Amino acid sequence: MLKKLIEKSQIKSPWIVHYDCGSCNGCDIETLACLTPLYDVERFGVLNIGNPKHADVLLVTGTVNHRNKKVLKNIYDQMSDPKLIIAIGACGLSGGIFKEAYNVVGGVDKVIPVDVYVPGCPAKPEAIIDGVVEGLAKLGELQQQNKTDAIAS
Amino acid sequence: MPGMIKNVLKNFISKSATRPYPIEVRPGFKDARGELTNQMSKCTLCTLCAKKCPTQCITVLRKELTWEVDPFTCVYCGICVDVCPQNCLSHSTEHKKPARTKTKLILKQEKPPAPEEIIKTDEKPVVPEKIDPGHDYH
Amino acid sequence: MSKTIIPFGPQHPVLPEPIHVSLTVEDEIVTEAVPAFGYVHRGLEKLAEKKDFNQMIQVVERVCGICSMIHAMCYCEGLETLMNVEVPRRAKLLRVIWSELHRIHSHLLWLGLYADAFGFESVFMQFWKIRERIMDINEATAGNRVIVSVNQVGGVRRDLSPSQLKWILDEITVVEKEMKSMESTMLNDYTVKKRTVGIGVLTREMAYELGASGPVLRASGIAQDMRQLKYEAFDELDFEPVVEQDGDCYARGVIRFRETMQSIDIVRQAISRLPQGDTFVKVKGKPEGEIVTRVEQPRGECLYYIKANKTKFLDRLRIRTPTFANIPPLAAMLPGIELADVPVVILSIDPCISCTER
Amino acid sequence: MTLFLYAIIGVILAPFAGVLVVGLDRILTAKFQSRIGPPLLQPLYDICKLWGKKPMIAHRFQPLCVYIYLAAAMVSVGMFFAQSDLLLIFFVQAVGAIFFVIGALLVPSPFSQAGGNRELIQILTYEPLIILVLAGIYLYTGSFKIDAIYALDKPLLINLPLLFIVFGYALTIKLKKSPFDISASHHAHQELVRGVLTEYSGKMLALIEMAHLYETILILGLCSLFWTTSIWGMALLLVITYLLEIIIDNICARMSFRWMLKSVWTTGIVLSAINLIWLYSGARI
Amino acid sequence: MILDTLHLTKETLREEVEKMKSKGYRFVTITCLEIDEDFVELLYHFDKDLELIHYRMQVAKGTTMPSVSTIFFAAFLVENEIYDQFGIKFDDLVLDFGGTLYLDEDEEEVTSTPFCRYSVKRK
Amino acid sequence: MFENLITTLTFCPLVAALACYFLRGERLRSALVIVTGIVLILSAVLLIGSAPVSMTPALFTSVKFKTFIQSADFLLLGLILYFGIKFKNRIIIGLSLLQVIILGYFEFFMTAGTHEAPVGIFCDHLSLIMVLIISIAGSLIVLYALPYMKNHEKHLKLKKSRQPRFFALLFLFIGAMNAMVLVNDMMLFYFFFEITTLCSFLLIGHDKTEESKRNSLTALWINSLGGATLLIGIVLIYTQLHTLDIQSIISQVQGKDILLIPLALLCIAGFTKAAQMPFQKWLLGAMVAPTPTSALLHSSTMVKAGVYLLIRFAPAFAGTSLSTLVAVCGAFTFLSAAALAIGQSNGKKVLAYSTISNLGLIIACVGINTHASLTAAIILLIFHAVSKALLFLCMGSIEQHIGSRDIEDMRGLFGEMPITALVITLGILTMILPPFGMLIGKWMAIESASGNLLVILMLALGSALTVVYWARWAGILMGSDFSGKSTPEKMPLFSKIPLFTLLSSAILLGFLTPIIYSSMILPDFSGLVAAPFSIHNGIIFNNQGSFAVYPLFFIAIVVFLFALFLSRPKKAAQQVSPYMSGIQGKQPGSFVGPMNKVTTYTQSNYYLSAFFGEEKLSNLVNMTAGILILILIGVSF
Ligand code: SF4
Ligand code: SF4
Ligand code: SF4
Ligand code: SF4
Ligand code: SF4
Ligand code: SF4
Ligand code: SF4
Ligand code: SF4
Repeated sequence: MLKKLIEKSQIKSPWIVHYDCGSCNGCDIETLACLTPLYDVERFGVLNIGNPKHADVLLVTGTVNHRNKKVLKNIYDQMSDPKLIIAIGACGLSGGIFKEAYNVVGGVDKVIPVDVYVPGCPAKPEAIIDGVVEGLAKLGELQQQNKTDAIAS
Repeated sequence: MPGMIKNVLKNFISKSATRPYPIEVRPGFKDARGELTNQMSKCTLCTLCAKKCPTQCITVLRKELTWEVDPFTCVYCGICVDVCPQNCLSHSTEHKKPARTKTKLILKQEKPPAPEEIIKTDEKPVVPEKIDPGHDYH
Repeated sequence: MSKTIIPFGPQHPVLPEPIHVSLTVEDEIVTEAVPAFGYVHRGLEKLAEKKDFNQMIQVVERVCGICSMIHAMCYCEGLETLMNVEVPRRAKLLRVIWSELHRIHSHLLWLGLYADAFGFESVFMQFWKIRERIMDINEATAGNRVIVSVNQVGGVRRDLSPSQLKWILDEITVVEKEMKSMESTMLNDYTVKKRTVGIGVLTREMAYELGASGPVLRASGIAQDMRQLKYEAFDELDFEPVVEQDGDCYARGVIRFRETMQSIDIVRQAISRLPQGDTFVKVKGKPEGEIVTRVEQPRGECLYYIKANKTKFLDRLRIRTPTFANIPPLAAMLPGIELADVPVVILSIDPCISCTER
Repeated sequence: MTLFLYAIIGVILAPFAGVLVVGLDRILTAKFQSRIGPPLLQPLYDICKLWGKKPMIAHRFQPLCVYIYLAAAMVSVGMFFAQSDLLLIFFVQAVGAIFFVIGALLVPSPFSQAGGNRELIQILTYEPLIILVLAGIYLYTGSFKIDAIYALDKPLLINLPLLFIVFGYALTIKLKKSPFDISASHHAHQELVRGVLTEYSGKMLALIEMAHLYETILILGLCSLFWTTSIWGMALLLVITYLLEIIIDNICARMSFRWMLKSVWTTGIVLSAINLIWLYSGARI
Repeated sequence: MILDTLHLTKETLREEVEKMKSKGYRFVTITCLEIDEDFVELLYHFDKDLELIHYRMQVAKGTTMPSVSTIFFAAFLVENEIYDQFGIKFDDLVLDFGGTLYLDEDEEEVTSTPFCRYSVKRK
Repeated sequence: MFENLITTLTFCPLVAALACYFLRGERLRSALVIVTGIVLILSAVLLIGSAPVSMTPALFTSVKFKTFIQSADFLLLGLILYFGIKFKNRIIIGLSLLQVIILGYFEFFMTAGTHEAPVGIFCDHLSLIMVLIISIAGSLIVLYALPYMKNHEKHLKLKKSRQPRFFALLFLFIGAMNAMVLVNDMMLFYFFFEITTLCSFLLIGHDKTEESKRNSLTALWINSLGGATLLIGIVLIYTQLHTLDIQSIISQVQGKDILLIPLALLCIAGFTKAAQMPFQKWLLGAMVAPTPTSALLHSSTMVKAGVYLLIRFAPAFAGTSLSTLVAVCGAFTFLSAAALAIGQSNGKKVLAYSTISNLGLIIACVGINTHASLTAAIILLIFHAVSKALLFLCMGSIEQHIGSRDIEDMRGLFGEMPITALVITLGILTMILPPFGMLIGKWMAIESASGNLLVILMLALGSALTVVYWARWAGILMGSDFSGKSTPEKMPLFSKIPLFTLLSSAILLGFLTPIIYSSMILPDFSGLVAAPFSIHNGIIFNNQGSFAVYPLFFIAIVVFLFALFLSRPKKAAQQVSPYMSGIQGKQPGSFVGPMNKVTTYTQSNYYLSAFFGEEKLSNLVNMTAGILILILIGVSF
């Protein structure tokens, strides 16, 4: 019973931490806009918690560069499982328009595994919401899979 | 503080401004630069779009008769749409949906259009007028 | 002895952007603040060697997503001068409209973040709610909420239809009304004043010498605004720089609040003067020579240095953004304030690190 | 024995009541900000979710501190329902508050340390006020026991109006609401990240949230003592007080701890002194 | 179109900048551009009442320049940036990031002067 | 039996003192110290069976004894005068001369053999409690001093050991204290009072540094002031009542307003000894002395002499305005010392201020002067002595180990000295948390003070301040290296025994509070209509409220064990380094700062010097306290 409740809660209470790798602010502000009245992601239990130790979902915007890749890795390491990584915007997915710049490593997936890619430049708040929803769906599927795995073994 | 009380109470009694997004989807603006598509029947594979694209996310392979775009690198700037001599590129008014893996959109051309056809198509592709920009969405 | 070192950033909830400040505090009073950069540096000036000057428009738009349009405008203006292109009047006024809309949304965004810096969440929500109207205008008129991408060398890529213009007028009237309802909170609220008045004071002399720009400079009593250079269509628009005297965070807040109202007015003026005509001219050839162009962005003066060599790639593109100029004043303001005021002071220069580091 | 039973029932029901109160709080806050807000049971989901996270510990003794914090909060709620001595309840609750701080101070993290220090200053700010309120209750009823309050035939509020305001200060601090969300804010966007809470994660954070629910109930329980003569009066008082708290939360900026210490102490002490002198003088309504 | 510029040398730099300061000008920024394999050009921009004055000087790559950040504090950021990007070092910087303003010196990272086509090693 | 015990308790230390001074073998001295300590503890415990008793030993009635005391009195004053002259301190010279004159006049002209000999020894439960505290805590501290002083002298690199003098003084002091709380003759009381003054002077100056010399002189003049006021008070009382018998003075004085002035003077004498504001300076200065001195003289025992004096005479001024003012003065000291403690990062100073503060609380209780508040005072007296002695000893060990007294340097002490860190943390918790004894006392104090606006205001503020400076200290002690690992700690046996005995008594005695109350405190209140508190099932209660000692202890133990069990190190739990805004260095707890420099975690507590800074606040406090003292004298006229 408790386990079921916990699993349900994991889907209903995604706390996010947002890290701006090297975004031009476009995706950044759109991510912030998700929290504001018109989009109000708190409807899904989302809280912008700001601290990787408390967060379940890491939203990354912008390109990864040589300095912030360590920061990104650190943040990732400080989040406890289960966690979701959502890369936002063309920059976060592949480096976008900056992918040829000398200090750009590329997308977020060059450094940490990414669960959901949200395209756009910038990604619209709607797209970011879609991304979070998609991530939660993935989490749900994983839970399901774990269960069947457990039964099988 | 009193100034804010008025705002806060007004918010409290009026309907909240939230657009309940995934439940109720607002139609996109007419000119919104959403997902990029190509009407392949018109495309001549001239590669102009690929040349002008600032992110080099379009690849045109004339031998294989394919036109592909990487929607996860595209910045939806609309340059390709502007430059395409065939007007076969267009943005949908909806944003490209998030995905768990990055995949390219590869479109294959059945047969190259005949040269005379190319000359005929000089009007813009018809995009359904979804919304009137004068409408207030709040 | 009683010293605490606080690593402030790059991942820190009050910082919308990654910058790091090592704060040494004693009893929460900052005694030393050393900034560190490089967390968003991409090296995009260098991209001018890989992308042609037209494609660079898309790049400079992404120096910062908040005033992307103004970056591109500044860049295009420079190239147009180099290439001796006379931009149609309508295009100039359209540029003004879009750029002032950018200023409005940028200031609204800032007012919200600023309120959040001193923990006034509902004000944050309120301003961002108001801001969405401008975002809708952007999307409806230019196709994207943030990176509007309307500039091209020789004019603008989009036109505004009469019905759109009417809609814009209606919308900004609503914005104006809603701004007015926030006026007493932002300008007179006891708690807001307690958190901002006398905090992070930059005297007139300091502001001038440290090279502050934009609202930071004007809040210290210096009436300097690049729009006085009368670029684009500003030669025919009524415009007076907004000035405050106190040089503290409160003054900077007031400046931006009043500038928002002013921009609404400028948009109205521009719409009323909008002539019929083309929105762009066809541009042939390649640029050559060097030029410095300056425009006023929401955060202050932005300077572009362009050197072209008659190829499609620019020789050198250098962008000096307003935040780049406002970082030294910030570094001078931090020591001596309380830790709780650090976010307020940092936000008060409206830092835009992505443009600082490019 | 019945008292003991009350205590047990109280301890079991309190977190559920707390979930509803906090959930409602979040919805109302959202309403005030023109948003829709989370589901009512969101605090429950949050706690369960945190409980299911993989454990991560920043310091070996932190869990100990958290368990003691929770236990102290539970015991104080139990004692409240058992109608025990108010001062003692307050002391027991303070045990939790202190261990909460100690837990934060254990970890060599500047944020949690600074948060811990700020939390201490908050304790420093509200403790005297609560003691003064309790002294006022004593002066009026002649006892520190809760049952003495229930024995009254007039609500406390009538003779302790200023002390109720003073209690409001303590309430706001305890509920971590603006302008006093100084040591740890429920919303991020604070210079100390999450302040005292920064280094707690997963299960530990879940337990702290639980303890916070208990504390919320305790502090609302204390609030309810100001109107004990009728259940409706009590309910009305609670609703109005809490609604006011939410509104204040939404119309105030966060203040600095120096301002808090100075202004709350001065106004708090002046208000309570006036009310206490009134009580000493023997004048009663 | 070429900018109107005043000439400057490494030796006269500080003196000239002091003069500008006393005339009430303020420092705007420095622009550095690569000329060829061996030289870069430094442009010092000053402003007074919306009017810009530019100073131009050519220096050899790898030169150490006197810093003007002691005269105009605001210059420290751009001087550090130029060291990162072009390898021109500035003496007596008020806040010297030592070439790590944007770039790290970790082995895998950019240690050369990324803004020079003919890059030199930063010292 | 009783007489033997009394003799042992007073003379045995005296003999030991002499022996220590003259025996120069270290082993021998250690053995002597241990034996004396055990004897003292045993006799004090045995004394429980005999009290209460009042009697006059044969010795006291002899003329020789009287002459001896007289001459010893003058000798003492002469010594003080000598030190005054030697160090050219005018105040000390003046005060000692004043005392010589008054004493001379009193002995040779006023009394000159006329008055009847008072009952010599009076040992009620209060005296018994004092004897127990002095003998047990005192002996433990002396035992602790054995390894401590050895180390101390090693650090100082002394050529010639000065330990004989040190231990001699300690024992002399213990003997004098024991005698002081047992005698019933005011002049004898005065005599022993002065011995403690002199002892403390010598002990503070023990290390012979400039600072210690200066501070010892401060202690001497302030305590001489106390001696002088005490003497004047005695003389004034005598002129009215013609007796020196303390018990009869108390019973005669009750309700007579004329005698308020001498009582006020006694109170001031008590204030100086208890280092109440504005006389706190000497106690703070005393912290330069080796830790056992500070522990013995200035926290758990000597300062209690002042408090004892006040509690003893409390019934004499019950219900007067003097009493109220004593309460206000005490409460003020409680508040201001606590505020000053917040601004301190010097651990010993924090301890000193906390001592002053707690004594203020006790004195506030005395001033409130109801049976309930006196109960509170005595309970606080007991538990403060135990916990404070413990804290001081721990502090000493820490200081010797890390070479600093600064709280900030004790960050992560657990990693280096796990046992000491644990003990001192528990010690701190016994000071501030229920259900331990101090909190029971505080609870009683606040409940009984609620009737006095000014006092309750100050108590409320002070008690919050107290929590702050203790809690933050406790917090950083247990922090350690990130893994929470620690290196095992070696501790000499004679450091361990006192530490653990004190710790377990601090906890156990708290549990036994109901019993202590009913068997040791209640009997002293004779002729009561109703007892201040009743006890039922280990719950202390009265009409006002209740403190469930046993249940709370039970819950505390269960919770603690359960929490300990739940929080046992688990393998599954991942150790993570602290949050550093995303830019951790390789070393946990460090971050990569500007210029790529790795900055390690640096943190300090808030001392809020703007509010609680010593320089700023001290003047204000001293002035206010001075005015309060003047008012106190004023209302007594
Ligand atoms: S293409 Fe899109 S993602 Fe890439 S840099 Fe440009 S805006 Fe960013
Ligand atoms: S994707 Fe586009 S909008 Fe988003 S950060 Fe990159 S450039 Fe900016
Ligand atoms: S269609 Fe035009 S642009 Fe395309 S390849 Fe042919 S000539 Fe070139
Ligand atoms: S951007 Fe790429 S595709 Fe376009 S012209 Fe340049 S190289 Fe060719
Ligand atoms: S929209 Fe822009 S980025 Fe996307 S494919 Fe077209 S030109 Fe390239
Ligand atoms: S420019 Fe148009 S026609 Fe040419 S390849 Fe691109 S889509 Fe096809
Ligand atoms: S200053 Fe910042 S916000 Fe403004 S244009 Fe530059 S980058 Fe964008
Ligand atoms: S500081 Fe710059 S990036 Fe951050 S929100 Fe403001 S404009 Fe955007």
